[in-house]
Amino acid sequence: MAVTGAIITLIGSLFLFLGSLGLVRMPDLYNRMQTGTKATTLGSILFLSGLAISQSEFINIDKTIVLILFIVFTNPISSHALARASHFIGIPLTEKTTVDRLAEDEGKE
Amino acid sequence: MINSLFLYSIACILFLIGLFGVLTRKNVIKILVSLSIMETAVNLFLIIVGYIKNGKAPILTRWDPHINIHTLNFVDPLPQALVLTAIVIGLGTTALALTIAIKLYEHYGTLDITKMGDKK
Amino acid sequence: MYVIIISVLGITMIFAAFMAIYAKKLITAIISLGLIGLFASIIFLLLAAPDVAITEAAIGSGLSIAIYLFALRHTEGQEEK
Amino acid sequence: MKNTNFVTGSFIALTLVVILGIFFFQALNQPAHEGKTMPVDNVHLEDRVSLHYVLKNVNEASQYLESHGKSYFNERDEVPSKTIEFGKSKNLEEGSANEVTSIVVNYRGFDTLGEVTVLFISIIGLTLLMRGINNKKIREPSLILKTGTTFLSPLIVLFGIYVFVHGHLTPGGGFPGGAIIASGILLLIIGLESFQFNSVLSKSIESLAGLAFVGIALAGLFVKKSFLANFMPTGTVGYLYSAGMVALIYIVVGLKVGAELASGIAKLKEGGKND
Repeated sequence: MAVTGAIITLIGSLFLFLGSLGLVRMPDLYNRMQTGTKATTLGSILFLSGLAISQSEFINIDKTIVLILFIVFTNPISSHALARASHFIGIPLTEKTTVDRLAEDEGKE
Repeated sequence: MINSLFLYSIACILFLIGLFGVLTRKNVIKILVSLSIMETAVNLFLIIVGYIKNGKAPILTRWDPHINIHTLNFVDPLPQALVLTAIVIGLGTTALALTIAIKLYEHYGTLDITKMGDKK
Repeated sequence: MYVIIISVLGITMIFAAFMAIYAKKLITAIISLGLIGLFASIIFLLLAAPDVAITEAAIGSGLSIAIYLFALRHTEGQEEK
Repeated sequence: MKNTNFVTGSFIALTLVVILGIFFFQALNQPAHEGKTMPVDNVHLEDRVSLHYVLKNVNEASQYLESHGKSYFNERDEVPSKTIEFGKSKNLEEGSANEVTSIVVNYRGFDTLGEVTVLFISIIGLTLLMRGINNKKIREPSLILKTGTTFLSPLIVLFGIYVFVHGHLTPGGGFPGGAIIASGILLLIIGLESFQFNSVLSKSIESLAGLAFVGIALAGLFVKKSFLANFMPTGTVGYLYSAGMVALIYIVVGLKVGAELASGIAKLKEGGKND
């Protein structure tokens, strides 16, 4: 039980490390935000569930499930709002970008 | 293990930075930001005063059913109770001060305190 | 372990305070203030004060920043010169 | 000319701040009165409030000290002790497992009444001063944000209610719960364009909660001959129905703080309408 939890926690921390690596490596704000959200969401979920498995006598499983659900719902919405706001105040995209749907939508209206 | 002088130093340096900001900045909102920094520093100082080495949070829990009071190591709850209310009051007073700043902007057309006396 | 975490957080708080005072844009100063509040709440948690940590996390990094931003919107984002 | 003024002013301010800092660090390094040093490493455990609290006989301990002519206990073994057990001890002076709650609401309940009043007055001043300032439009939020807001903000408000209902058992209480409720309503205000903040409802919740606080305090005056006295049975430590009046007052404080902060934020965002 403890070993399983430790392995899951280790995989979660690997995801968190990859997310923080992406913050340094990615070319512009939108790509950085994407790594910082996707990898971090998965990493936090694995981290929490690993903790709940290995420390099962101290940590309530129900509360962990509620926490995971809350992270799954809030994290993408907040990063979406941030990315949209930063697009509207004119933060530039990287030069490799080929398509920009949000600008097309705004142009139509 | 925590060096206490270091903990106190963080709070004191934050307080001094906030004081310097209040004395030198000209924008009203900058002055309010500096005041908020001072407020956080004072709260931090009060919490550090109540802390003891390897202390636990002052809440009785079900995982120590036989509390041996001679080994129990709670931190002091009194500063925590004071700070708990001080933070909420701080938000209320900050909101009031920001409203006064908005009113000043409506009246003078600027947020710079050195230019406020020029117009009437 | 706590020593390392608290020292990193404290030094970051001091740098953020300098940034809040010397920033050219007001919005940078306000976001630095939010950083100070968030890190202060983590330090409160490590100093065994969970009640204060919850309050500071909700107010110092959430509501306080919101009221500053609303006030900034009413004053049309006057920059410091 | 102006630039030199500014440089001189900041130089004077820097000198003042440095002198004050030297005083601070000198005060931190020197031992305080009675040989008690200030820092964390060397604390007299007997001086702490929590020791008296854990023994659950704050009044008896002070009477014991007075009868023996002392100011504080020299040895921990001298303290007249009553061992308490979570979930078993009954009819203590206080029934709440969270010490901070019992200090905020019971031992220093009068302070809390005053602080709630300060918050009330500052929000009244905000409402008065915001009169005549117009609302400014923000960009319409996207569909994802609207859907997420309608789904998430009731959950946040529910969590705030959980925090202040369980204030005497777990970390939290009326003040953090009220702040969490206000942040849930903040999410509604900025995430849903069609949301209209109901100021009449918030005012009535706030006033009724304030009246209930004073009413509970007056009930203590009539039953136990003391303002804000705990007049209800305290029950067993660690159960939801325990701590008597403490839980009731924290629920009232949570509602009041939540309504006040939410109305202040809504006023700051929307500006005062001429009502």
